[in-house]
Amino acid sequence: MGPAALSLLPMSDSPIAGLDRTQLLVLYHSLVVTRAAEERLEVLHKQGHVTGEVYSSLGQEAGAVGAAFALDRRTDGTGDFLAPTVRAAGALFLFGGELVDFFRQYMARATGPTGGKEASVHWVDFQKGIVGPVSPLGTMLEVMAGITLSFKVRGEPRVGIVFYGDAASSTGAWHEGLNFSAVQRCPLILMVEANQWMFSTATTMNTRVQSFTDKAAGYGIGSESVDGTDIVAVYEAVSRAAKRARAGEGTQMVELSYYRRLDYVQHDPQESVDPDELAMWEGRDPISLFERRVLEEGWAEEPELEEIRGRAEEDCRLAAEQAVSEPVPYGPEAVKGIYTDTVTPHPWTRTDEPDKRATSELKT
Amino acid sequence: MGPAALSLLPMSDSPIAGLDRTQLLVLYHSLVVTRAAEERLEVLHKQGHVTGEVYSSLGQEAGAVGAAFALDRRTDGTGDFLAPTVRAAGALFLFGGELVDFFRQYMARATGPTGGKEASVHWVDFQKGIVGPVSPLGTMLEVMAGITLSFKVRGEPRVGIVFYGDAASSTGAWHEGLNFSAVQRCPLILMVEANQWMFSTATTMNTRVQSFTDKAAGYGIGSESVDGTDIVAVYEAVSRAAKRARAGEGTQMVELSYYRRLDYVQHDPQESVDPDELAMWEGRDPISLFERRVLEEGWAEEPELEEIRGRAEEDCRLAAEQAVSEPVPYGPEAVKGIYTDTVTPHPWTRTDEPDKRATSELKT
Amino acid sequence: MNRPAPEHLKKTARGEPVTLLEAISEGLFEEMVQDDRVFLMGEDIGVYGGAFKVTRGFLDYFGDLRVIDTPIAEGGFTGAAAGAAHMGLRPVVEMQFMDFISPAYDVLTNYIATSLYRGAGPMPIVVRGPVGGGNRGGPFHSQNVEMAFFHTPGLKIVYPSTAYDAKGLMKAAIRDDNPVIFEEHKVLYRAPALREVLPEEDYVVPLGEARIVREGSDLTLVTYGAMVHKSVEAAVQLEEQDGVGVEIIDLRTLLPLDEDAIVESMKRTGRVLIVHEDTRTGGIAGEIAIRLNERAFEWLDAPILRVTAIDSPVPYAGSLEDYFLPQVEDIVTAGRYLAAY
Amino acid sequence: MNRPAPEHLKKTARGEPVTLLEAISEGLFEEMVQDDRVFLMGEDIGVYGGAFKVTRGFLDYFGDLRVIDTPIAEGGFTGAAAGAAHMGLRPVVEMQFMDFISPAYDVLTNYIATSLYRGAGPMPIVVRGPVGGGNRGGPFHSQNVEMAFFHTPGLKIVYPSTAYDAKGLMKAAIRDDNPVIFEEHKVLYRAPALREVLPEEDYVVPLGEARIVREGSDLTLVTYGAMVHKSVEAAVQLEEQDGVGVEIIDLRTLLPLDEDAIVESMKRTGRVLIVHEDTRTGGIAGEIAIRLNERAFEWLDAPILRVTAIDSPVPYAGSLEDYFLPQVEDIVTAGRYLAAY
Ligand SMILES: Cc1ncc(C[n+]2csc(CCOP(=O)(O)OP(=O)(O)O)c2C)c(N)n1
Ligand SMILES: Cc1ncc(C[n+]2csc(CCOP(=O)(O)OP(=O)(O)O)c2C)c(N)n1
Ligand SMILES: [Mg+2]
Ligand SMILES: [Mg+2]
Repeated sequence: MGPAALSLLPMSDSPIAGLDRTQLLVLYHSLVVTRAAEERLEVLHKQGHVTGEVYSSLGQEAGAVGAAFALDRRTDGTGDFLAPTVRAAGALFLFGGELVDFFRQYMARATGPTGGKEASVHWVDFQKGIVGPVSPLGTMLEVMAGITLSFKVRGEPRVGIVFYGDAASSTGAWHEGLNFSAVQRCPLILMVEANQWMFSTATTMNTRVQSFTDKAAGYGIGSESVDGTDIVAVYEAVSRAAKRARAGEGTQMVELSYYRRLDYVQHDPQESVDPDELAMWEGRDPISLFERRVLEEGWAEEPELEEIRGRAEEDCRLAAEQAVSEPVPYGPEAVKGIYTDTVTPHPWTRTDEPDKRATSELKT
Repeated sequence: MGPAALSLLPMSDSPIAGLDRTQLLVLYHSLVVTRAAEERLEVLHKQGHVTGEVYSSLGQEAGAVGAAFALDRRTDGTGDFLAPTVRAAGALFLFGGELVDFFRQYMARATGPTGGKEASVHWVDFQKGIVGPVSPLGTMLEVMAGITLSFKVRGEPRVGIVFYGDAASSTGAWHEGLNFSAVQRCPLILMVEANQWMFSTATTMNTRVQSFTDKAAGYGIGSESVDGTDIVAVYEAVSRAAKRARAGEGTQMVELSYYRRLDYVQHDPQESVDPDELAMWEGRDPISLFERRVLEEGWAEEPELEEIRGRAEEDCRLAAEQAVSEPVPYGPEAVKGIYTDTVTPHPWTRTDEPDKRATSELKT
Repeated sequence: MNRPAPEHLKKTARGEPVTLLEAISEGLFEEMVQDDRVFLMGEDIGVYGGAFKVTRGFLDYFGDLRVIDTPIAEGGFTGAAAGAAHMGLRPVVEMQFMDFISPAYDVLTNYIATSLYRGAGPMPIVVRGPVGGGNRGGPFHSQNVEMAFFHTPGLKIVYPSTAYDAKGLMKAAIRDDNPVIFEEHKVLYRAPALREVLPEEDYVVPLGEARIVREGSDLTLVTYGAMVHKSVEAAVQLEEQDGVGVEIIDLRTLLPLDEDAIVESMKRTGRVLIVHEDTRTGGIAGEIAIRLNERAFEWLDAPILRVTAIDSPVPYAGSLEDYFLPQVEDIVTAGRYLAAY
Repeated sequence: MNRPAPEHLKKTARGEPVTLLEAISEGLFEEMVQDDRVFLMGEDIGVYGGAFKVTRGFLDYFGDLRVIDTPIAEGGFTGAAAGAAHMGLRPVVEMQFMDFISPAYDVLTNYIATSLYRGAGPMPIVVRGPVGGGNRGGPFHSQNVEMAFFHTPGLKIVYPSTAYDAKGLMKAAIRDDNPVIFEEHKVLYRAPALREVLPEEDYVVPLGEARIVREGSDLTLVTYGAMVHKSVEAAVQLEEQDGVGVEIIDLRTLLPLDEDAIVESMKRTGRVLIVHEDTRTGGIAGEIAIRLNERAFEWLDAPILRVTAIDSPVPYAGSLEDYFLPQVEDIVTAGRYLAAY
């Protein structure tokens, strides 16, 4: 997925955050591929291909991408670990999550990583360091505390990163997981996606703090708040947090301050949103902002970015097409994978024979 | 229980925290009655009268007593509300909890407020504003949030106070209850009994904060930390917190900074305690400190305090004696009070008749 | 509070049919109008009207002291409901999806269910929300939660299958002094076939009483919730194709269980099939089976059998979920087998 | 790790008898020595050795990376166990009292039990702790928790009744790749009558296999945990006073249930009594009853009956608790009734 063809232009000599041109273009690519994938998802949804709801990270892409880019991503099971949310698909892609798997998941394809048993970004690939979440909010903080506890116990210089929305902070699991992690000094970074919304209600109905860094103090952990629309700032903040965590300074929090521009699920009506506020945030679109900077500072020229965008869209189109063409799972697969050893029986009524167990040995 | 006979001495003219002599002597009485009751409990335990464990608030009495004294205690169901812990028996007594009920509870007497169904300070008297806790830690913050929510909803100028040990702060229930209360601006005061111990482990295994006021900021609530061995300071701090809560400023936290001088249950061996530290805290015994101040400032003279102590001990002895003499519940009471309407059947096997339901109408 | 009710909550008053969802909304609304101790808490129930819009319009009508948008803290606000109930209020708590009741498992089983027993008084709380599969919701938006609570003395559990019952049971649940878990099946919420005209006057459906959905003399089929409708379909097939008369009992209240209704029917038919959408092992079928053993073993002419979901999480893909859930054909197969036994 | 084991954990090595508690300690200790992926988490398990001292001496021996004193956060550290299990560790988590597993209900049922199904891999976790009544612990220190989890596919549940089984089942549970809830009855922990000399060599008691405690041809009594011993007492009385031969099955593992063992015995006796300490409605007796209906109805000569605790919270007073709990006389009464049926 890396923009290999783009290494033609000369590098600028004032690097942004120490990143070279290739890296900056990877960032750009990751941003646009995220947006393209989610737009493609919306199309698939309208076409009736998607099984359930679809979610969008419109306006939040820089948070996920910038954060993931700051970590040590590997595919051999020895790198950093990521627990994304539905609004951190960009991080998932950077960690090696395949576009086609993304679409397969939303369309419950047999070929997807969960074989249709689970949805959306809820999938796992430990080789790549991906730990998809479950729906109950907060749980992944507990789980990632345990994953990073294992890094600590084994003395490995790895870190974990877990994303959660701002409203998820009100759950007991969030608190227990974060506090456990803090006390055990687990090398875990919590990204608070402070997008100012819960589902339909403002996050102010969930918490009285203005900044989640006010919560960090209560756990005795390091924290900083960053403009979540500025991918470079996010990258730098998470780099710092990762450095601290890797150095044994324990759990860290980075607050991504931004705004949820679409509703909770993409196609919900946006009833309670102030149009002016929304317009303000549209003006701070993370992709446009980064684009402008890259162009202004001479890291790339518009046709080149255009090409990256075109390619991202094409990749998404192709991946979606492939996923669409693939089969849904075969019903009886439903009984598989409940225990590692014990076999779950198929319902006897499906065989259209009488219950073998009830009749095979009728008393004589 | 008030020290009626003590109004003979002239009042000093430099009041402590605005309290008059009678009030100061009520405070003193409450402190010593708490200690006497717990010492009596220990005797009962050694004599084999107590059903389960006994708990002590030795060294923490001033926290419970000073806090409760700052509130509006009534017996007609219109006053402030208290959810104590086992280490806040002093508050329970001030709210009108009877000594004899305290002993009945620990000895599972039929005559006690729960009729032997529950233990220790786990009892309820809504007229007096007493809401005894359940064992799972944290729950009472949720419950008291709801109780004080009702005060807010009805526009009543009442507050609630809930005690919890420092280690209980790591539970999800603590977080969810406190955050709910904070967001809803419930008139609730959380007393953190920061006695530096969990059960056998130091509270530092439960949290990385030095002061729980660091946590308060994460809930956007008012807070202060107070020397929990100084009853006057506690009284003043809780008075301020109650005033804020009553004025609509929402949830408040008061941290009682002190030390658990006995082990988790009174008769546990104190393995992990530093003797020097313990000695230091013994030197800061809240009763001795208050005694000294009352004497030095001329509020009372030693024989008078002696009399109060004697009386407290005698009251405890008599109450314990009464409770000891009373019956334990009749076994079949066990099936009562599970639903308000549905009756739980007695086990058919107890009647030594065959199961009526299985046989009374044998198919013919 | 003399303002007119919002238009969408006056269908019954206008003599129009309502869906099961609308029946629940009306039930809630009427109880709130009649008794100002009743109030609502839950996530997104105010401005938004709840994930399924059950409380649409309530915030405007009753204000934010009686329709409280809570933080995401199922344990916290359920515990707060307990506190409010202590003070004489009658909270109705919405779980956005009933799957998310699990963080409230502690406070429900340990605090709320034991309150009366501990001498802390009655707990007039309703915890309600959408349950059930068939909607492609996946493992965390499709669960049935009855068996998480069926083993907890002190709780009641209600699970309506019709609009009439849903409204009447909701009113009964709110008026009950015991804590009630109220399960609302998502697939039934707006099912057109369930639309019916409800009585204009106030009525309740008492808790603890099952309903005979249809009579039959060959087989007693005990079920509840969405499975009532699949069972009726199966019964029609069995009658038409096999001449088997299936008596269907809709439990309506799962706890306390209407043992008498089941025993009486079973004494007439001698055969019992239990159908539940919930997973198999540890499902309610077991309790029914042993109660029948205890009370009417002599009348049993065939084994007590069950048709249920598979013992697994609820899968997301439609193909898997359909295989996972009990289907009409399963009920027919089992019914046929029992009738021939 | 070649240091000698602490003296109190070498009783079996010395050929001395051990209590059920000591058997568990030895099992844990040996597994930790043999497999350095095994580690412990829980409240006060380190310095203090746990509320019941099951892990006394472990912290000194294994260090604080393998014996972790946790904050009071049952959900948090159980969830952390899941994360550690993802990374190949094998956590054993102690609940100080099993009653306090309820804050972990969410993560256990939704995350841990579904992990394999969701494609997130196996979950080799043991959650263990003291359960059961008879100790005057009151409503929150006396619960049996099996039925909170029996309905959750993906979990296993173990409940030993003897020192031999406790050690062998603990080792099997730790080696199992599925999450196991391991219940340890407080009254059995140090019961002198349960002290026994265990084999010196390594052994496991496989999960999912019941044990015939005693044979008998008139009645099959299915039970587990502390009730095994009350049942044996009752069986002796029934044999001596009534000449009734009671076959006792100790389930040992509740989930998965050893259906075959029950069915086979029942086919010989034709009569089944289930005895469980846990409360009645929704207890395991129901599931056993319906499985027997499904598999061996024709062999039933009498109703399947049960002796259980009352449907209530566990009361504190001894007099109430004794009435609440199933007693030997209850088992005798029910056994006598069934034998005469
Ligand atoms: C324990 C729990 N309760 C309720 C829900 C339902 N729910 C899913 S997302 C959501 C809102 C989340 O808001 P936030 O955490 O801010 O994330 P955002 O959607 O803004 O990214 C809710 C209430 C849930 N998933 N888990
Ligand atoms: C949820 C829960 N887990 C575990 C326990 C067992 N437990 C009872 S008290 C206690 C220690 C409490 O420490 P702290 O809150 O500091 O109170 P203290 O005893 O110091 O007053 C523990 C672990 C419990 N009651 N509830
Ligand atoms: Mg948000
Ligand atoms: Mg403490």
